[in-house]
Amino acid sequence: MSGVTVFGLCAAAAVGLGLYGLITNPQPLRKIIAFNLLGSGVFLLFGVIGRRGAAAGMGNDPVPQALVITGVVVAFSATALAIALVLRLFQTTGSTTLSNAAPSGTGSNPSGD
Amino acid sequence: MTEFLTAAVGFILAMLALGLVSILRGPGDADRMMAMQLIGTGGIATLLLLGTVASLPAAIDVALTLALLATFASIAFVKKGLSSLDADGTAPTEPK
Amino acid sequence: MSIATIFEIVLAAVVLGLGIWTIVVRETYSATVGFVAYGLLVALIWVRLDAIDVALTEAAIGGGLGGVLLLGAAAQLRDSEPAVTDAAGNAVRVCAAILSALTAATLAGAVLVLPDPAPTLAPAAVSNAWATSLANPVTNVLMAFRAMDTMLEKVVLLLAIIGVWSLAPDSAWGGHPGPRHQADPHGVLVFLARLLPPIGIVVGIYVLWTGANHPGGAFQGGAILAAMWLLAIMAGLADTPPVSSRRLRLILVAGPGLFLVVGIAGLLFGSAFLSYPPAQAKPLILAIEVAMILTIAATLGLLLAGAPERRTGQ
Amino acid sequence: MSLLGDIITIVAVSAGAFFFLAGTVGLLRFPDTLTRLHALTKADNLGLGLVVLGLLPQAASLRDGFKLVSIWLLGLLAGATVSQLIARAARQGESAR
Amino acid sequence: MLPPAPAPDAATTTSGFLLVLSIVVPIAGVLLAFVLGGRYVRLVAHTIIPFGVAIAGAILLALPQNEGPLVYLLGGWPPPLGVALRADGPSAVMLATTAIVICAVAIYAAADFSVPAAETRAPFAFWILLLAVWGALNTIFLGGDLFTLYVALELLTFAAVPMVSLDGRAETLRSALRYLLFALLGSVFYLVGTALLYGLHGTLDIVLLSRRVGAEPAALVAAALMTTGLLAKSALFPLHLWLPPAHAGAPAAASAILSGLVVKGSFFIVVRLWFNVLPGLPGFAATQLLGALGAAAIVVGSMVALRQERLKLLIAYSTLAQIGYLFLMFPLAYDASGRLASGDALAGGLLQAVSHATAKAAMFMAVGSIYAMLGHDRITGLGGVARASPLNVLAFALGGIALMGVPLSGAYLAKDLLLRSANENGQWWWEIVLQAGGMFTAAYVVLVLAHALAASDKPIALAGPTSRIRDAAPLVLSLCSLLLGLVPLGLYLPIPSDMTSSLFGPGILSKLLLPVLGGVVIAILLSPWPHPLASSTSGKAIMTGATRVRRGSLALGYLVERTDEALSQWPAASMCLLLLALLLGALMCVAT
Amino acid sequence: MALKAASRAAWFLCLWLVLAGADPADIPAAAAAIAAATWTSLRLLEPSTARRSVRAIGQLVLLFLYHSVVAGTDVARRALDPRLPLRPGFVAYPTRLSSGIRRNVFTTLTSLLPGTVPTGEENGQLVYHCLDVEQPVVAELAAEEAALVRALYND
Repeated sequence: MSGVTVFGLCAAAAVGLGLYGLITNPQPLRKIIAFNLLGSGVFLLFGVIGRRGAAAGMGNDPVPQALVITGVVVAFSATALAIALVLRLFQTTGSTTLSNAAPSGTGSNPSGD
Repeated sequence: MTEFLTAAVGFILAMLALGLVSILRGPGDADRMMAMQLIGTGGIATLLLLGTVASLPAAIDVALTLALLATFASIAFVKKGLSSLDADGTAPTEPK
Repeated sequence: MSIATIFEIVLAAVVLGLGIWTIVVRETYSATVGFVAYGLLVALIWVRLDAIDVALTEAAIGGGLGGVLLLGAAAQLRDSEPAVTDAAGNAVRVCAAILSALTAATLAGAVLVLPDPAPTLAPAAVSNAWATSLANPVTNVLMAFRAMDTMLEKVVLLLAIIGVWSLAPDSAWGGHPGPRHQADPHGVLVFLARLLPPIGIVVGIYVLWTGANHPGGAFQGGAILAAMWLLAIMAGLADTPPVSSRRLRLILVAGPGLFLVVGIAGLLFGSAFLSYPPAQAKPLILAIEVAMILTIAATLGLLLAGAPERRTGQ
Repeated sequence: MSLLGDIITIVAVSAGAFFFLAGTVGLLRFPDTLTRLHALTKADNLGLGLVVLGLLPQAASLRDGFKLVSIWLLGLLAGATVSQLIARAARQGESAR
Repeated sequence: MLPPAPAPDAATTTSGFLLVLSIVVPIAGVLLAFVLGGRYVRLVAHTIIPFGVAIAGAILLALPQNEGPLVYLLGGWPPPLGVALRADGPSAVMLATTAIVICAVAIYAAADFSVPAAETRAPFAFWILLLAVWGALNTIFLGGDLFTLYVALELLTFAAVPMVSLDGRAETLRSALRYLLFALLGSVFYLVGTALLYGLHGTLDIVLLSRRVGAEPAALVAAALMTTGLLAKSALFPLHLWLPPAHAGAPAAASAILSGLVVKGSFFIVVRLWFNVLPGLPGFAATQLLGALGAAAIVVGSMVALRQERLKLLIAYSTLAQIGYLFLMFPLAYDASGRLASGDALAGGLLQAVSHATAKAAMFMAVGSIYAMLGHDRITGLGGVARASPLNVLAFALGGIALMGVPLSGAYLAKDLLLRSANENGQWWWEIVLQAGGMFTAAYVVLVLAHALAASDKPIALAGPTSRIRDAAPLVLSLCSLLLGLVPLGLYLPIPSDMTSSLFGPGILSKLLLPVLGGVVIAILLSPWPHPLASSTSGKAIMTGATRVRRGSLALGYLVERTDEALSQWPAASMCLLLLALLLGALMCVAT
Repeated sequence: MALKAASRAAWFLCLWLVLAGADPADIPAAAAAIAAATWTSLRLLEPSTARRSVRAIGQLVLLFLYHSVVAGTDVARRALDPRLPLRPGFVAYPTRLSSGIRRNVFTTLTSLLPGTVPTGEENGQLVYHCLDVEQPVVAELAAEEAALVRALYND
């Protein structure tokens, strides 16, 4: 039981870390890494919940496990797409910053474009 | 026996963590590349012990996967991490 | 406190330490290294949680391939690092830390108050295993009980490929993804790239095959195969196929396509969409898994290779 | 038999843990990348080998025993080749610096 | 807890196979188009679309003949182990709407994304993504399992993000990346909630959960996290940082899909969650919070929209406002019993979603044609467009008028329903917001039309050819929205029978004129650009009287725009997300 | 050629048996795995023509195991010694092995020799990094090379 608690706390902490990184890191790549950390925390949460549901001779409920496997694949695809976007952005502009894309910049000064 | 093996896993894991600290600190990239090596050996040892402790024979398969994938990751590290230095004469030819 | 608990605390501390390193370290490259280490070590937690199927997936996709994907980007983006100056201010950091910590604490609280005994579908999954005659309940959930999710997830992979390809420059459309790697033919890298892939192929197919009755499956096997393919590509022994290749596209849709065909056959001739007649369930599922492992290996490999960059001969 | 097996396990795993300790101490104390690489590849590989040796008596079947050994061999192959790649990179990195 | 009754949803209904088909057909199209590639991509899409429309129609026909929802058990496995597809009234309506919009967009985009002999990038991606969006949306409308909905949401995101950057310009890449990252953050939040719900009740099936969920702390946390995640994906203020650049930068056909349909996907899941899974959980305060955010979205979105120089951005910001309008249904559905009732407010909200889907898609397409014709989309340069491209301006006007809430239109009916439930529940303050929402919508439509109808001193240089069929698509779609009130939606949505008769009741003129007049005033007050309105005689009269008021309101608009800009920074928006999740959770906790 | 293919296939069969065990139901998967692996292996690595001696291979394996133990102990001794006895440096070793696979096998084996890590080639000579340059590194390497040639590359 206690192992479940330890890893449950660990999962929550990973979620917190991922969120912090996602908010504060300015580079998109770091955000992607933080997103992966966040996702891994959520998956661990599923794992803990599945572990609590150990029954019928199984150490871990198979349904959450299947959900996590699906989730890991989806998260990987998301990472790949995001990285492809970052790299393409870098190729076309030479920088990867996400900011100053605020579109209202054009609307705020009626004289300029 | 189980206690002994669990303690051994904990010890090796702690060693792994200490090693990682020293490697990740650097200074050079080559040091960081060793991280995968370290995980390759230490992680496999931990997994094997863990599988025996919890009598999960399938943990061996995880160790096997880890062995293959950690190797792959280290190669990617050497290849990509030092592509500017032409490691092993393997710089990619960028189509520019 | 038992030794086991102490061990679990050590494990959680090591993993979290790596997580913290990943978030706070200044250099992106170091953060990536930290994350790969994190991903591979999380597999240990999964073993400890008795979820070997997930441990395999996490080791293969989460840590291995995912890490390499991030690493490749970090290596390419290295030069862009000094340009980034808009780092968050201290006030933002403090606020973000407080909010993240509160969220994490709420989550931890919610997990701790979950009911005991916990609800579970494990008995249902085990007692319905007769329908497929596969002994691995996780595979049963993925391939039978929740087959729809698995099929849709394959479509997600395909869409990721389309999304990545759609970022190609127009001139390179139809060409090969990623740079053409060349390596010293007498180097150690090539040596390993000649030795390891056959071993990896046997292991990958084994992981797929054993997935019917033991932990394993198409994802994990596919990830291993993809790694081996990429190894050969990185060593210059193989090249990525051009994205216009019809054969490649067939492989990329083989998994979801066969899944769909079997599903529709179930709708037309069987009892329901995505139902398998019990007698043929196992061969059908295995056939789908074989198609899927090809699709997954190709997809994961191409996702790592990136957008088409050059025409044949360039 | 099982007692003998247990003794082998305890001795070999302890020895393996010792080599992991030595490897980590080497990583912490050795002055440069290449010397640390020695510590990493040699000590840790031996540590892994000893752990595998120690687990052999506990293996459920002969096949599991073989599996353990082949994982060790795979680890050796990987360690030996990758360490060369890293060494090469490190040497070039040193000369480039 | 309800007694374990023999569930009516635990078996496949006779026409349940239609539900499978409506998901499988677009997905089969995706696979087929991907393999065939080249010249066949568009052909595959155009072949698949009639089938899809027919299936949606068949579901519309089959549903009233069935008692209760259509159900299909995938693989024959009943929940909780298996996954069920279910079509109730709202899902049928959304399916049909999606089919119509996709159809119109496909006709419109046929020329933009025509396929030459050799395969090219943008058409290849566009047609496949179009089908993928469709498949994903149908899964969202039909999915009876929260995790299946998660996969469908991701499918939707993966189909939508590349659409943003189809033309490959740097700024669209940047907006696509922002969109992707923020949407991923949203899905992770949703996923956490799913995990907690599974841990609580051992199932993710919507019907089973609705019987089991009570006011446990973990359920509250799950509800708060899932809702917030979905709000981020629906771009409800203040979580909208990604929407304006993404929707404004995409090609016109893609914008129509993104703005008309994609945001409705996550919105629909919020509705499912709050009305079907946990109607008793949110409580008064949380529903008021959602409504307040909606109201804020209306004000901020509209005010910023009126300050835009580029037409596409204006429409994108107005989408923001109208998304806010959709969320007004939540407080209004909260009735005396302390639960969210599936009554007038639900019907009104969904009707508004349908109206917006059709009208906004039409407007984006019309604007796309105008853009292509002029080579720019500056509002001040629109003079004379009405003569050069009357069909497109008409489509834009009709779409706008439909959204303003004039009689016969779906938005009118929706507003009436919402007003009625506001009246019934004694929440008079939402009546103000509802009226203001209509006026704000009128404001930007009037503003654009005033520019477009103004005579131009120099003839317009046409930058591209026009095509009748292409121009017809938005026109038909906006007509759909305009005449939505005549469709017998009472079969599918809980619309009281006396509502449709009120369409022709007295006071209709005031209901028509009030928003328009209000809109004119707002447009004059808030738009910083030189006005054709202001130069007209009536406009002059107002202007001279109210220069000071206008200066003040312009300053206010500037302030709002700055606020919006600040909130559109990544750290601010993501912290808002966390704050909102915590706040929602706290409010729900207090309520129970 | 066919013989070489068969011998490789036999190796992969062994690997499969170790991984999955001997179960008749596994035959299709095993056949597919072995066929795919053999095909890949033949494509990636052409078979060598040199004769092999089983006895010499056995000796090599024993030597190798012995070396790895000694190497590990050596590193451990140096790491744990408070005086940290290191005299690191590079040593060049002129090998007679042809470049390519043979040299790679040799460097891979010798990377587990005590105190040496191969760091690449310069002017046709292998460059080793040593923990202690005063050890008789070159002599040890020569002995190892002789054992390797006896075992695998005796042509």
